[in-house]
Amino acid sequence: MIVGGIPLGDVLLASGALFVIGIAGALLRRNAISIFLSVELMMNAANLAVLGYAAALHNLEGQVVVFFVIAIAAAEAAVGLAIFVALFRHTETIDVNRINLLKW
Amino acid sequence: MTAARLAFDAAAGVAIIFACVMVVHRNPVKSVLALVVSFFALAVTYVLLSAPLIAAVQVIVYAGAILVLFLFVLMLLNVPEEARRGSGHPIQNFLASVAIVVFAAALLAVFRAYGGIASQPAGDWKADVADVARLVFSEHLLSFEALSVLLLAALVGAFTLARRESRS
Amino acid sequence: MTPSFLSFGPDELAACGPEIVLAAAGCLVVLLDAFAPSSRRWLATLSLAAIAVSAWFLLAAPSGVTFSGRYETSTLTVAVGLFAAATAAIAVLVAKPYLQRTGQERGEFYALLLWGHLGVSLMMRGIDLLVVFIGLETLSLSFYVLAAFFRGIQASSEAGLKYFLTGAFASAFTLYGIALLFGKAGSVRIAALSRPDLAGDPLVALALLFLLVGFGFKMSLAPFHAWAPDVYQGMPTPAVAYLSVAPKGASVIVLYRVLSAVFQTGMPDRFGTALAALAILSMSLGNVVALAQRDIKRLLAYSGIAHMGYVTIALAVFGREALAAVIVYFFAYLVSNAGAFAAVAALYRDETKPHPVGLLAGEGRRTPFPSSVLALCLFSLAGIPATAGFIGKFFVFKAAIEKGLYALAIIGVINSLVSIGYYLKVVYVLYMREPVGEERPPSLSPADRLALGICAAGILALGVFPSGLWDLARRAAASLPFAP
Amino acid sequence: MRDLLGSHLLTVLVFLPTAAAALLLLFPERRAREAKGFALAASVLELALSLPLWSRFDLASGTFQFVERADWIPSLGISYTVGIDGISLLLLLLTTLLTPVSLLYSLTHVEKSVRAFSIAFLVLETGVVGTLVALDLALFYVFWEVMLVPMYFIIGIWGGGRRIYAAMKFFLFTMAGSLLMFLAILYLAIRHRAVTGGWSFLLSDLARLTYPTMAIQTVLFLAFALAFAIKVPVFPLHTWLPDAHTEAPTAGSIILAGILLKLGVYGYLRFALPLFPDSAMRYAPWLGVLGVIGVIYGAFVAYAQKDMKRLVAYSSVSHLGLVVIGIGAFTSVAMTGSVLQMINHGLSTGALFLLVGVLYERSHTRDIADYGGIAGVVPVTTALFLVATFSSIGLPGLNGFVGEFLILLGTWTSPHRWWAVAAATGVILSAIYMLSLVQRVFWNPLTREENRRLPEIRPSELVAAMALVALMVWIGVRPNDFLDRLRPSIEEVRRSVATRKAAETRSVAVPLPSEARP
Amino acid sequence: MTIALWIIPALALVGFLLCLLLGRRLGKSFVSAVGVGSVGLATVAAWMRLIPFFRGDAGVAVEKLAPWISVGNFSVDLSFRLDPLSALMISFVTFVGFLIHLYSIGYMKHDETDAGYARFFAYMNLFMFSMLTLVLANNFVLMFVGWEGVGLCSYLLIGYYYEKDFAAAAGKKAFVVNRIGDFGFLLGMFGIFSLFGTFDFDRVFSTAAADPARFGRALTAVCLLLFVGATGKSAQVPLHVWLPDAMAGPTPVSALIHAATMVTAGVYMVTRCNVLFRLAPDAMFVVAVVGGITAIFAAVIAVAQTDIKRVLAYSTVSQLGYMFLACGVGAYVAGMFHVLTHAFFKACLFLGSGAVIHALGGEQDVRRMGGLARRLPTTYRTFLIATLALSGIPPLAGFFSKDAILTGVFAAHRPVLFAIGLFTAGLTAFYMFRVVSLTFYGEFRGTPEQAGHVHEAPPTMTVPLVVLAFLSTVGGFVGLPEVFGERANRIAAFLAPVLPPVFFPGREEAGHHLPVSTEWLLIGVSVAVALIGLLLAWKWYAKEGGRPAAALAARFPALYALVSNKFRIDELYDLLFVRPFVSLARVLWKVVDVLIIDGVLNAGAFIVELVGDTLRFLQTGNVRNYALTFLLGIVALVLIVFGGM
Repeated sequence: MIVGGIPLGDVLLASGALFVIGIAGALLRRNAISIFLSVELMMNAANLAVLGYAAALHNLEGQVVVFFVIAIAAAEAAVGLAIFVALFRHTETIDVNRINLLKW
Repeated sequence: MTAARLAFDAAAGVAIIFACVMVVHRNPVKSVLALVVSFFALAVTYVLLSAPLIAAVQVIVYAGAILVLFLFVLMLLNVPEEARRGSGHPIQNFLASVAIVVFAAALLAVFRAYGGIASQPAGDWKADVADVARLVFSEHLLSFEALSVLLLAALVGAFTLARRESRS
Repeated sequence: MTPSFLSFGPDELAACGPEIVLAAAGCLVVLLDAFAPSSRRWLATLSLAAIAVSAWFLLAAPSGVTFSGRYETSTLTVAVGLFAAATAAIAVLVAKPYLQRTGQERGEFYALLLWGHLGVSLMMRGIDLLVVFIGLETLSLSFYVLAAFFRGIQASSEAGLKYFLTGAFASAFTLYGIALLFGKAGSVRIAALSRPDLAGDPLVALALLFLLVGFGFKMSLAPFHAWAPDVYQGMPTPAVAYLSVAPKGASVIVLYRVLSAVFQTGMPDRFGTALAALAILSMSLGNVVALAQRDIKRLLAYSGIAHMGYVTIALAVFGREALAAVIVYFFAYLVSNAGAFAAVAALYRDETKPHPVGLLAGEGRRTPFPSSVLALCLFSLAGIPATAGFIGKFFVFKAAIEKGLYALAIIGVINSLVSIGYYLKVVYVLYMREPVGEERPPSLSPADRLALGICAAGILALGVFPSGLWDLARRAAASLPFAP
Repeated sequence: MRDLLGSHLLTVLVFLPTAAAALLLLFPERRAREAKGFALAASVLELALSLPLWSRFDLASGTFQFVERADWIPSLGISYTVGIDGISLLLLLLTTLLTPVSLLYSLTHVEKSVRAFSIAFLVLETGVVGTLVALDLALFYVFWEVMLVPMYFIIGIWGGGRRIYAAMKFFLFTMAGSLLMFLAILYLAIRHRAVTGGWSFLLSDLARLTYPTMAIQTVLFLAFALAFAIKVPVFPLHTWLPDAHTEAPTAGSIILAGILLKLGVYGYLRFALPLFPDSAMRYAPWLGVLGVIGVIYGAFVAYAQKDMKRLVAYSSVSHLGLVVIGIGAFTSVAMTGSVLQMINHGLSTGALFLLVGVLYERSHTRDIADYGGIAGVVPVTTALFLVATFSSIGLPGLNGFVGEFLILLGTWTSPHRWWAVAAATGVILSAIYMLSLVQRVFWNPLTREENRRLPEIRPSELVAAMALVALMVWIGVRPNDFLDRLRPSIEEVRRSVATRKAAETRSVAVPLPSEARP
Repeated sequence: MTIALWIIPALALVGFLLCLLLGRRLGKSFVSAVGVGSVGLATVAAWMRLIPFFRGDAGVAVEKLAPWISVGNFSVDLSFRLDPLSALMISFVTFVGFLIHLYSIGYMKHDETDAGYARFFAYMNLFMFSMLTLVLANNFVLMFVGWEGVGLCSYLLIGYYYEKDFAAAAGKKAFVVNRIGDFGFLLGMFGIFSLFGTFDFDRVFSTAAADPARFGRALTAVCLLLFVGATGKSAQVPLHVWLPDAMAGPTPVSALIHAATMVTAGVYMVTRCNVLFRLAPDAMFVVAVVGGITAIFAAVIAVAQTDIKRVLAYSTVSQLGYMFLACGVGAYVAGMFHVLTHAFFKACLFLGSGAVIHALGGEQDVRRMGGLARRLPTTYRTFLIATLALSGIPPLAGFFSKDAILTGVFAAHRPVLFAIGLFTAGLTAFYMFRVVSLTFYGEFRGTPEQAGHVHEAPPTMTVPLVVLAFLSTVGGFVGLPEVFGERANRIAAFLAPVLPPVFFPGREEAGHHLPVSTEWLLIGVSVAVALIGLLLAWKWYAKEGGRPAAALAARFPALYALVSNKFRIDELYDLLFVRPFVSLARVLWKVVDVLIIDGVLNAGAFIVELVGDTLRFLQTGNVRNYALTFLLGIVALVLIVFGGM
C-alpha cells in the first residue's frame, strides 16, 4: 500500500500490461514507425514501474531515473526518425516486410 | 478503495486501452494519436504516484515533442495505412501470439507473487521537485553529463543522416 | 548520503578524465569538419590522439570509486578500458583509408566512433545501472547512425533501420530489467544488489534475465543474434570492426558485475543451465550457419555469434578464473576479429557492394600482406595454437573443466572443429584458387599496414607469450566481489 | 655462441628453421632460386647442428638428455621444457635429414610461389622438432597443432588435382583427434592441481598422477589414443592418409609419410603409455588387433591401387600397422623394433615417394598403367627404386628387415603370439604389391613411345636419394648403432609403466607381457 | 695363415659392387675379369680352408665377425661356421659356381649390351655372396639373410630379360612363392627362439640333443614350419610352381641357381637341422612323404614336356624330392650326397642344353631338334654322360647317390616310399633319354637357317661342360656303398660329426645296416629299373621316332593333356588364390575404404552443411522475425529458470 492508498500491485499490473502490449505491437505491426511507437510504449511501462517502486520505497532516485530515461527516449526518437527518413529515400517505404535487402 | 486508487486504476485503464488502440489501429497517424492519449493518461498516474515533475516532463517532452515529431515524420513520408492482408507470415503471427501470451502470463504471475518489496517505509511521502533536482546534480551528476554527450551524439547523428547528400 | 550540489572534485575529474577527452575530441572533430574542411585529413590522427590520451588518463586515474559510488576505476576497468581503446584505435586506423576510398571521409564518423567508445567506457566503468544504461544508449545511438552512415547506399540505411529497431526493442528490455532491479534493491547502484535476500528473489531473477537478453543482444548471442549478420553486412567495415568487439566485451563485463553482485554465494543451477543453453545454442548455430555463408562479413558475423557462445561458457562457469578467462578471450578476440575486418576492409575494392568470399580468389598471391593477415586472423579465430585465439579458448575450456562442466567443454571443442570448416574455406579461396578478373586492389595505405601489422603482431605475441595478459586478467578479475 | 650450442642445442634446433623462415620473408618474391637455396642451406645447417646430438648422446641413460627448462606461463605451471631420449633422438635426426632431402628434391620441381613453399617447409620443421622435444604437455600440444598449418598449405597450394579436398580432410581429421586430447591435457593439469595444489603441465609431474576411477583414466586415455591413432593412422581412421599423401607435392609426401605419421606412435609412447598405464595395458590388445588389421588391410588395398603414390600411401598403412603391433605387444624387443621400423619406414617410403615424384615430374602421370618397361630407359632410377622396394619389403641386409624381424620376434614372445603369425603374412603381401608395382612400372614390354625419352634422374635428386639409400644400408648392416641408443629409453618407458602399475593400488591389475625366457 | 671365413663371401660381394658401379663404364672385358675373378678367388679361398678337412684333421670352425642385432634378451652375431656340412656345400658351390661363371662369359657375351652384361655378372656375384652366406652362417638369422638373398638374386636373374613380360612375371612368381616359404621359415625361427632362447646352431642343437624329451610337439611344429621354408626354396609340392617358370632366365642361371645350388638350400637346411628333425619323427615323415610325392609327380610331368629346359627343370624338382625323401627317412648323408652329385650332372645338363639352345639360336623345343650328335660332339658327349649319371647307371655319380637314397628308404621300412623312389628312378631314366634321343639322334627337325647356323660352343663354354661331365663320372666314388667295405662311404664318415647320435624315447634310430645280400639286391633292382626306362626311351624315340609315344598319347588324350599341362596346377592356384586375392583387394578398397568409411564421414560433413544451409533461411531479413526469435528466446529462458515454480 503506497501513497494515497494505491497498491503497488496495481502499478505493476498496469506497467506489465503496457509492456506486453508494447511487445505485441513490436511484433505485429509492419511499418517501422508503429514498431518504434510500441517500443516507446515499452519504455513507458518501465518508467511506470520505476515510479511505482519509487513511490513505494519513498525513494527519489526513481524519479531521476525516469527523468533521464525520457530524455534518452527523446534522443532515440530523433535518431530513429532520421534513419527512417534516410531509408525512405531509397525504398519509398518503411514497411519492414518489404525491407529485406540484407538476409540469409 | 481510496479515491487515489480509483483515479489511478482509471488512468491506467485509459492508458492501457489506448495502448491497445495504438497497437491494433492500422492507420499510423491514428495510432500515434492513440499513443498520445495513452501517455497523457500515464502522466496522470505519475502525478498520483507523486511524481509531478516527471508528469510534466512526460506531457511536455513525450506527448508534446516526441509524438509531434512522429506525426511530422508520418506526414512527411505519408506512410500509408497497413493493408489488412498479409500483415506478416501466419506462422510468425501464431508464434508471436503464443510467445506473447506465455510471456505475459509469466510476467504477471511473477509480479503478483513476488512483486512486493521487502520493507514498506512507514508514513506518508511527498516528493519535492527541488530534491529531485538536487539529486540530479549531485549523486547523478555523472549520468547527467553523460546524458549531454548522448544528446549531442543523437543530434549530430540525426543531422548526419537526415541532411541532403552533399558529396559523393 | 546526499552530497552537496554539483559535487565535482578533483577525484571526479581524474576519474572521468578519459571520457571528457573523448567527448571533447568528438566535438572538436565535428567542428573542424564543419568549419575547416581543409583539416579533414587530420581528423583521424586527432581521433587516434584522443583515444591514446584517454587511455593514458585511464591508466593514470587513481583507482577507487567516485561519483558517489557510481563510477569505478580499478584494474578491471583499466584492463577492459585498454581493450576497448585498442579496438577503437584499430577502427580509426582502418576507417581513414576506407573512408577516403569511398569519398565519405566526414568528421561525424570519427566523432560518433569516439562517442560510441565513450558509451562503451561508461558501460564498463559504471557501477550504477543508470550510468550503464546511458552508456549503452550512447553507444547504440552512435552506432545506429554509423550503421546507416552511407546514406547513398540502401544496404547501409537498411542496416541502420534493422539495428535501430531491434536495438531499441532490446534496450527496452534492459530498461525494464533495470526498473525491476531498482524496485527490489531501492537503488540503481549495482552494489545495492548484493543484498542476501535478493539472490533468491524470483523477480530479481526475472530482471536479471531481462538484462541478460538486453546485453546478450549487444553480444549478438543467439537467439538474440539475428540483427548481427545483416547489420555487419550493411555497416561500414571499420565501424563493424569496433562494434563486433568492444561492445560485446563491455556487455559481458556488465553482466559479470551484476551477476557477481547478486549471486554472492554462487550462481543458482537454473541460471547456470540457462546460460549453458545459450552458450550451446550460440556456438552451434553460429558455426553451423557460418558454414553456409557466402558473404565474408556475414560469415564473420556468425563466427562472432559462435565466439560469444564460447564466452558464455565462461559466464556459465561464473567465477574469478572464468572472468579472467573472459578478459583474455576478449583481448584475443580483439586482435583476431578486428584484424579480420581490417583485412576485409583492405582487401575489398568496392565497399558499396556486398563482400562475397569468392572475390578473394587468389588474393593470397596478389596482395600477400593483407591476405596473410586475414589468414592468420582466421586461424586465430579457429583457435590454432601459437595464436591468440588458442589462448582464449585454452583459458575458457580450462575454466569449464575446473568447474566440471565437461559436456560444455566437449560441445565447445566439437564446435571449434566445425568452425575450422568455414575458416579454412576462406583461406582456401585466398590461396588455392586462381584470381578472378584483373582489377588491382587499392595500394595499401600506411594506416592499413599499421592496423594489420598491429593485429598480426598481437595475435602472435599473445599466442606465444600469454603469461603477462593472463596475470593482468587475474588481477583485474580480483576486483569483482566473488564468493571465495 | 659456444654456450648457445652447448647448453641450448635443442632450442636452437627448434627455432632455427623458423628464424630462417622469418628471414625468407625479406626475400623479394621473384628471387625464387635464392629463396630455395637459402631454405636448403638452413635445413642443412639444421642437420649439421643436430649431429652433435648423435655423438654426445649418453648411451648409458634412458632418461631425458639435453634438457632445458624455462618458465612460459608460470601462474599455470606451463613451462618450456625440452629434452630428448633415444626415441626422440632418432626421430629428430630423421626429421633433420628428410627436410633437406625434400628441399633438395624440390630445388628443381617447385615453381609456384617458391618463397612461401620454403617458408612453409621450415615452419613445418620447427613444428615437428618441437613436438619431438617437448616434455611439457601444453608445449607439446602447441607444436603438435602448429604442424598442421604449414602442411595444410603445402598440400593445398602445391598439391595435385584433388588437393583441396585432401588438405581439408587432413586438417579436419587431425584436428578432430587432437581437440579431445586438448581437453584431456587440461583435465590432467587440473587434476594435478587438485591433488598437489600446484599447477604443472610437465610430463614428469603428470605421470605421477593417480586417477579417481578406472573409467576416468580410460576416457582420458582414449582421448589421447584417438589423437595419436588418427595420426598414425590406425585402421578405420586411415582414410585421410591416401588422399593427403597422393595429392601432396612429392616433398610434402616425403615429410608426411616420413615423419608426421611417426608422431602418432611417438606420442603414444611418450605420453599415453606413462600417463595411463592401466588403460594402455588394458587396451593394448585392441591396439594390436587394429595393427594386424592395418597390416593386412593396407596391403590388400595397396595392391588394388592404380596410382603409384596411392599404392605407396596404402603401403604406409600396412607398415605402420606393423609398428602398432610392436607397441601393443609391449615386449622390449618388439617396441625397439617398432621405433626402429618407424625410422626405416621413413627412409624407405621417403625414398619411394621421392622416386615416384622423379617419374611424375617427367611424365606428369602417376597412373601405373602409363608406365612399363622403363628400366632400360632410366636404369639408375630403377636401381634406386628397387633398393627402396627391397628395404620396404624387409629384405635382409637392408633396414626394413631388422625392424620387421624385431617386431615379429618380440610379438611372438609376447602373450599375443598369433599377432606375429598374422602380421608375418605381411612378409608375403608386401612382396606381392610392391613387386607387382615394380613389374608394371619398370619391367614388362615398353609400350608407350613417349616413355622412351624419359630423362634420367637429376644429380640433385640422386644425391637426395643416395642419402636415404646409404642410411638404409647402414641400418641394415649395423643396426646396433641405432639400437644401442634406443634400448635404454625403451626400457625406461616400460619401467615407467611397470612401476606405475605397481604403485596403482585401486587399478585393475593387468599383467605385463613377460619376455619368454627359455 | 688361414683366410677368415667371411672373406669368402666378401670376395663375391666385392665383385658384385664393382660390376654394379663400374661395370657399365668399363665394359665387358672388365666385367668378365671381375665377375669371374671374384668368384675364382672365392673358390680358391674356400678350398684353402677346405684342404685340412679333406686331410681329415680339422674340427668345426666358428668365426665371429661382429655382433649384428642385439636387443634385450635377443642377440645375433655375424658369425660363420665351417664344419663338414658347410665344407661340403661350399666345396661345390664355389667350384661349380666358378665354372658356370666361366661358361656365362661365352653364353652372354654376344647378345647383351654392356649394361646388361654388367648387370648379369653383378647379380651372379651377389648370388654367390648370398649362397655362401647361407651356407657358412652360424645362426638361423644369418642363414635367413643368405636365404632371402638367394631368393632375391633368383628373382632378379629370372627377370633378367625384364622387357619380356613372362620373364618379369616368372621372377615375381618365384619371389612370392619363395616368400610364402620364408613365412614358414620365419615362424619356425621364432619357434626355435622361444624354445631355445637363441639362434646359434651350436646352442640350439646341443640343447635339443642334450634333452630330447623336453620339447615334444612344439618341436614338431617348428620343424614343419622350417620345412615349409625348405619347400618354398627347394620347389617341393605344393610350392614347386615357380621353378619351371624360372627357366625364363638365362640358361647359366638355371644351371647355377635352379639346379646346382640355391634349390638345394632347402635340403641343406633340413640336414643342418637334422637334430631337431630327428627329434620330431612326425615332421620327418611329412618330409619324406612330400619328397616322395614331389619326386614322382615332377618325374611324370617331365615325361610329357617338350621344352628341353622344362624337362630339366622338372627333373630337378623330382631329384630334389629324392633328396627330401632321403632326409625324411633319416638318410641325411645320402641326401647330401645326392645334392653333391646332382650339382655336377644337373649343371652339366643345363649347360649342355644351353649350348644346344645357343647353337640353335634360342630354340628350346626338342621337337624341332634332332641329329645334333654329329654337329655338337662335345656337347653331345658331356650331355650323354650327365644323362647316364642322372639315370643312375653305374659307375656314374648319380648311381651311387640314388642307390644310397633307395637303400636308406628301404632300410627305414617305408615300402611305399621305396616303391615310389624306384619307379621314379625308372621314369627319370626314361624322360632323360627321351630328351637325349629327340635332341641328338635321328634327323634334324628344325628350320633350314637353324640348320645352317648350328655350331659348337666356344671353349669358355665347353671346358666347363667337360669338367662337369668328368665330375659326374667320378663324383660318386666319394660315397661307395658299404658293400665295398666299412670305410668305403667316405662322405658318410666325413659328415658324421654333424649327424650326432640323438637318443630319445619311443623310436630307435634307423640304422643303415642291411645285410650285404640285400644291398646287392637293391643295387641290382635299381640299375635294372634305370636300364628299362632308358632302353624304352631309346626304342620309342631314337629308333621309332616317337611314334609309340604319340600312339599312347592318342590313346589317353585326356591323361596326356593333363600331364603335359603339368596337372594344371598353375590354373588351379590361379583359381584358388590369385583371383580371390585380386577381387578381395578391389572390394576392400572400393567398398570398405571408399564406400563405407569415407562415405560415412563425407555424409556427416554433408549433413552439417545441409543443416547450416537450411538454418540460414531463418535469417529472413524481416525485423519482425528477429523480434520474434528474440521474444522466443526470452520465453525459453523464463521457462528454464522458472520451469519448476
